[in-house]
Amino acid sequence: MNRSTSEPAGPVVIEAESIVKRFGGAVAVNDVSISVRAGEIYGLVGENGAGKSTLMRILAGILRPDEGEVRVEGKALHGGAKAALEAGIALVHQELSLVPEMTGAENIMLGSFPTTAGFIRSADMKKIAADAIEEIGVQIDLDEPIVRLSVALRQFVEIARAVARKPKVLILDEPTATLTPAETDHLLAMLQRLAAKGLSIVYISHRIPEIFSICDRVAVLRDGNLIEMMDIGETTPDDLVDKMVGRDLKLDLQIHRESNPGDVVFSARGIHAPGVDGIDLDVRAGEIVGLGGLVGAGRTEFVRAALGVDPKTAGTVTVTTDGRSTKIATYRAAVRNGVAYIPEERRTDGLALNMSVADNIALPNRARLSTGSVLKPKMIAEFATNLADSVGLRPPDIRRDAGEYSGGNQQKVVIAKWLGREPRVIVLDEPTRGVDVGAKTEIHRLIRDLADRGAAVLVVSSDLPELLDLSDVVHVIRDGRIAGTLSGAEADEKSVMTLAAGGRLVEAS
Amino acid sequence: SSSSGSEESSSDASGEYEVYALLPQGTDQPYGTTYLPAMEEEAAKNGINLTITNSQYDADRQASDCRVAVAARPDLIILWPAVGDTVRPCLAAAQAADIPVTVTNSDVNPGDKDLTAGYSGPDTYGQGAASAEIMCELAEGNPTNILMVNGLTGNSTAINRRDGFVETIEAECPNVEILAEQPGNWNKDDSQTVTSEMLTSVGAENVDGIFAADDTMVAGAIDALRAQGIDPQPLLITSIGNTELGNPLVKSGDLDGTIFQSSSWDGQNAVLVASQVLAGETVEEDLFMPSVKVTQENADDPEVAPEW
Amino acid sequence: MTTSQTMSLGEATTGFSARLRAALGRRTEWRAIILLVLVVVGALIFAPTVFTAYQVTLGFVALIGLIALGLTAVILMGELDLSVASTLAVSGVVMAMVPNIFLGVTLALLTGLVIGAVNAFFVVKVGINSFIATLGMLFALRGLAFVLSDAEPVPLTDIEAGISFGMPLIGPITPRIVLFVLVFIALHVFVTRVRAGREFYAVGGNRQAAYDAGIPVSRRLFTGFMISGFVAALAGVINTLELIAADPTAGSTALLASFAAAIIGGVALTGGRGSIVGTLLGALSLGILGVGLTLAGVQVDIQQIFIGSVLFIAVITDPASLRAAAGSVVTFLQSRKSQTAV
Amino acid sequence: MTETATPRETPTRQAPSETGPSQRRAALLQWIAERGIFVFTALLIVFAAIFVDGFASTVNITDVFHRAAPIGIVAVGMTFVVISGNYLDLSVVAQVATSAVIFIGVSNLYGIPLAVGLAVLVALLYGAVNGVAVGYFKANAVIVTLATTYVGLGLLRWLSGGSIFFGPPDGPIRAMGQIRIGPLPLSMIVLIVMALVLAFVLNRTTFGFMVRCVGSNKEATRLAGVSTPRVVLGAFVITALAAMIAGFVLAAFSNTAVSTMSSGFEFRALAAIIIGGTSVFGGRGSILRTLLGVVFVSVLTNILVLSNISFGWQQIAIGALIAAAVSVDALARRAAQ
Ligand SMILES: Nc1ncnc2c1ncn2[C@@H]1O[C@H](COP(=O)(O)OP(=O)(O)OP(=O)(O)O)[C@@H](O)[C@H]1O
Ligand SMILES: Nc1ncnc2c1ncn2[C@@H]1O[C@H](COP(=O)(O)OP(=O)(O)OP(=O)(O)O)[C@@H](O)[C@H]1O
Ligand SMILES: [Mg+2]
Ligand SMILES: [Mg+2]
Repeated sequence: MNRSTSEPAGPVVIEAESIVKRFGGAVAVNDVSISVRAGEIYGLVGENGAGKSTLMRILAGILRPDEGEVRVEGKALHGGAKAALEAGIALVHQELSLVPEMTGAENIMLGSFPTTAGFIRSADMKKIAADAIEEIGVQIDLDEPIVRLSVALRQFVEIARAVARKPKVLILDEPTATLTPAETDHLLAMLQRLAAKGLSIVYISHRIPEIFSICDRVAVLRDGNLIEMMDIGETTPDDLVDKMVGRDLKLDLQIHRESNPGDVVFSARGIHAPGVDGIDLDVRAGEIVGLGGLVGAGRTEFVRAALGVDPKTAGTVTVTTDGRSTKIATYRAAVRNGVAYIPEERRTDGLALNMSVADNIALPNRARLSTGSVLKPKMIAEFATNLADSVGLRPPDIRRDAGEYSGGNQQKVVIAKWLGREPRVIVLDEPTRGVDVGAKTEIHRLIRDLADRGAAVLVVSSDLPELLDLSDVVHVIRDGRIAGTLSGAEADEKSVMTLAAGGRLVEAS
Repeated sequence: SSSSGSEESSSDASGEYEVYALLPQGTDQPYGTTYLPAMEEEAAKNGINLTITNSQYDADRQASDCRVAVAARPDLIILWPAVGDTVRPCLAAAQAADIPVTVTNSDVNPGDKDLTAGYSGPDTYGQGAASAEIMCELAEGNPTNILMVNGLTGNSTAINRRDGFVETIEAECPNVEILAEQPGNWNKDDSQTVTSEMLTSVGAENVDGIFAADDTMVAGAIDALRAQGIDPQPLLITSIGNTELGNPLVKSGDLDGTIFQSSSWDGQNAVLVASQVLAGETVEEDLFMPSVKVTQENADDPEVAPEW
Repeated sequence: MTTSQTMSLGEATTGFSARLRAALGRRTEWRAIILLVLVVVGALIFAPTVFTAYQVTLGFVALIGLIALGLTAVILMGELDLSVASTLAVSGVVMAMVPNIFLGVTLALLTGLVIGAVNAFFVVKVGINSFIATLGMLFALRGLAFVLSDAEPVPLTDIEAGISFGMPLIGPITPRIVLFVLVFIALHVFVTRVRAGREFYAVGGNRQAAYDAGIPVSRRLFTGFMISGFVAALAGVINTLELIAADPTAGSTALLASFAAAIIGGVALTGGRGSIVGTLLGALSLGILGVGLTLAGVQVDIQQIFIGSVLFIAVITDPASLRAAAGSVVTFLQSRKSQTAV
Repeated sequence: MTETATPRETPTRQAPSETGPSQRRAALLQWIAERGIFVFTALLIVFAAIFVDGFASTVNITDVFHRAAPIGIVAVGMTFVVISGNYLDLSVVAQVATSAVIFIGVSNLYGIPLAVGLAVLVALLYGAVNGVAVGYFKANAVIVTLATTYVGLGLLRWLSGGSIFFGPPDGPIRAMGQIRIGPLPLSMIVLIVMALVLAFVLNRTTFGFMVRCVGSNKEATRLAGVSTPRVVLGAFVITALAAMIAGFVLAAFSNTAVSTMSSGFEFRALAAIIIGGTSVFGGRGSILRTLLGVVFVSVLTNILVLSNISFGWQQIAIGALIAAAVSVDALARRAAQ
């Protein structure tokens, strides 16, 4: 599907000029100008937090830039999301942006119900929605409420919504993050069809092969700055990654750790739960076990069921410390027996954002920070300061609210609060999602340190280099089962992806 | 037997009357607690089958109760208006359905009297007036400054008692001046607090008397005086009720006068008037509960023995 | 290249009965329907007069249901309006104070709209949680009703208009019932067929998504609070007309009863779920229960115990609640097992 | 009502906020929001002391205390429910009245110890029913406590027959109500002790800490190994015990008890908590602030009564105050972002 031949350049449809966007003190987008031509697919790449989504939200009128201007066909865009929609800009959000109780048809037509004198023409609505899903080539029961649809279908409903608007510019922010390879192929083919009809597409993805598969041009953002804009033919995947990262990152990451695993500490047998179909897995003291697989494979579900965070339908988990084995039936029992869990959703599940860092750190450690259930504030402050130091929190002010910290530092706080318990088993789900490179390196160091001190570490990560780099053993999960196990030496991106995708790979260039 | 011949009441034994009593309170208020047994006892004696509703002083709710009652086609409706100004539609509906209505406890507006078949009960306005008369007598024409503690804001008994008191004072002894008034919500503790505050606001030394709209509140007002180190004895204090809380205060002389209100009389006579109407007798006059003034002299009389 | 143009993701619902089951499964009104059936059966056994006196029952349903209908508009958007009872009182007083009845009605309804707009202003523009903003209004408006009326009932100038308003139009149908039905139909059509109303579900279900899709969220919230204010004012007008006087203490039982009707009807306080029909069913069951208990001669205290219990059972038998409780029980049992097992 | 482009001007829940206006205004609002209640209470008291005749007298201070004590005791207890993220406990109305009626009614028949014992049992029952339904069944607190209010008041009126109960004029309950230390009536001492104890519980014990954590982020707290339903249950039990004590205090003060004596307590206590600055979203708040909120409302009402302002205007003032207090808070929070 590689578009080797450059299409004749159409007129510029949308352009953003000198866009600046700040959040508080931080600059998310710094003086970025881009322009997209009719009929082209414009790739946008960059690390987590580079400012891609922010820039796109500005294009779609959802955020107002602090400086600069967006123009559609030469006309400056004012008046928010609605005006942008009317001007022909449709955005498919990175996070699903659907109303759970409304039907597929209604979600597709959200904000643009066809009306006569205010009344919805439901036949027309269904017709337009049906046309849109036909256009993107999927089958969806449009009368079902969204809550009853699978994640992939929801993603296509989002896309159908954008398409139904008959936009001039279609922006997709990581649309394939939740799709299987087959679904991804389908989507990419569809986008190429749309572009061929003259639609301009802005396409964001972390999956480099996809970029090379469909994009005509690609722009690289780093730390809010536009680093480079190239025709796809002018670059290579390696080059692109270098530009995204800005330095030779591999050197930082490839720290090989001497591991000599001890006895099995964490042992899961026959775990069944919604989305998990019988997983057995052991983690030894001092060992880092990685869980790979595609998004939606059931890794999070497995981890949560095994630890008792969510109910499981069958299976047992045993934690062995100091020669004593304990069956773990509930999450609280797991915590009591030295398990630490760092959840995927940091902001909603990991931290009390409007409480101080000290309070967040104190929460799982409250027993040791109190006598007879009376807290000891001095001890808490000391304890929290030490832990904040040890994870390299910046700024190291434990009295600040956790919510005031950047994503990476928040993740450090989540890790710090568990470090205090000196966990024997630590489970981390996507430990560096949304974390910048510097913090990522430090978090990796912390994870290795834990293992070196004898903890059994289980890491779930969709970030392949991270997974390969950290893990002594990688289990690849597919459809709620272990599809294969690779030792640290034999695991590489290709082998993991092969297992994850059930033998089918996204076509790479 | 049943004059309106409803299907429901036809199953009852002969000689029984179906009567709805639409009340705004029941056993949720102290007054109703003694009113109801007397009413029920009298009804049993007269072969009356009572259905009692309680609208909790919500006029809408009572209007709805009234519609229920009219629809049930009883032989008679006894009405205790929740809000006097709002009962005309209920009366009209009953008349349209040929159901006589007698009124108890607080009367309907004069303009609505033609729609009712009789009234028995205290004269709430008259009680306020009677309490004012005691106050006037005690003041003996001297300039007298008093505080007033009202009932629950917006409540019709509270309004009538206040109007009766204020208008009588204005007419008969303008030498009595009301320095301040606040609601005591029929509660002893609320009354005690607002009385104490009013004493502060107008200056305790300027206060010569207190009127409170019921005995519970006057007990709070007297406590407020005591708490400020003021002897209630020389002050002119009147209220309404002669309840078990108020009567000892009258005897001790702290409370100079109150107006006896017999809740059992009220409940009993509500049924008596109703049965007269049912028997075809016309009730000419309103049957007022005697607004007996209770002072230290007659506080022990059995006919004013406190009931609640 | 992709070979097929269309791909199937997960099985689509096929077959009539499967579709019907799916359609029924997503209704939110089941709790109200079950309760209604129980109440109707109970009433048939213990107080059959409820049905012979159906105009009364209807009237009572209209009494507690009207405000609930307006409230539903706000709750669907995930907000609350605690000020409805006070709004009812203020608008009634405003109406009775104006000698001309048409002017009075107009002013009263306008008052409701203004109150709704003020509530919305606090919620939308100032950014206060609606629970608190309308709590402030609950106090302030009640105070205003007392101040305007001098804390006494205000008799209507045109008493005859009021009396005739209370009379049935055709058969047992009084204007109150007609207005209630009209409001029901209007709101039902509004939230199911009219774009702005349908978008209430989006505002309550996923506000960010609603905003991103270009739905004017602020305007929808203003509309919702103004509907609630307007309907409460309408209830005030109806009460004032029927009672020929405005009572500044009015509505004391209305707030909690109307909340109960909406909740029993399956309207979720978190927004986005529920229907006007559900509220109607909730009001019907509570109304029949209330009238039935009254006709059966049950005193008010016991009625309250009944209604409170029904509400309590309704709220803890929500499927999510049962799941949560079952989860706790399982956890408890498992924790006992794990203590004994090792 | 113009459509606005920025989420700042829309009530979106998760919408990212724009940068605030001038830093100085933001800082001022922030300062007011954080310390406003202290400043406003102080200003109000100074104002009243200077301009309102009789305000500063010992007798009047005692009256302010009488206004503050019962509501305050309920409010400091209910602060736990609010901080735990469950809005309020409507059923305090029923709880206070039930406790008062039991305290006097049962004392008259069987003596004080039995009355207190029964009241404690009833309070625990209220706390358990509300707490289990809200904590373990995850039912909405507003609806649950509305239901228990209905049932509770219904039962109280049915069982007590709605009578007014009063203790013997020279009985021990009356004597209790008369105790005072300097200008401080016993009720105020109870309030102060309760506030100190509960402030300690909230700020310095692991339970209080968990209440704050649950209110701030329930799921994160659960994932830290805390049984969150148990914490919610504890918050409701504390509220119920506080309401029980408020019932005792109310009954002792007037030596009477009746089922209607606590009407309006639920919203008045909530108003005090909110005016104090405790967030209705949970997580943020303090007992001291609630105490100040109660003092503020009591002083304000006292001033209005001293000035012979009618009841209607008193209500308007309190409503306006709630609006003002939360508006400042909301504006400050937004400016801070
Ligand atoms: N609402 C917000 N408030 C504060 N900071 C924000 C907000 N939204 C984004 N940011 C910050 O702006 C920067 C850019 O974020 P953005 O979401 O645009 O990154 P991205 O390139 O889309 O990353 P990803 O690949 O993870 O989606 C990040 O540092 C992020 O933390
Ligand atoms: N029984 C089920 N029915 C429907 N959908 C399910 C079921 N079980 C799981 N899913 C969906 O499949 C997905 C499994 O996702 P899960 O988070 O476990 O995957 P993951 O491999 O951890 O991915 P991620 O990297 O995003 O964490 C979930 O999004 C869930 O909605
Ligand atoms: Mg992004
Ligand atoms: Mg996951």
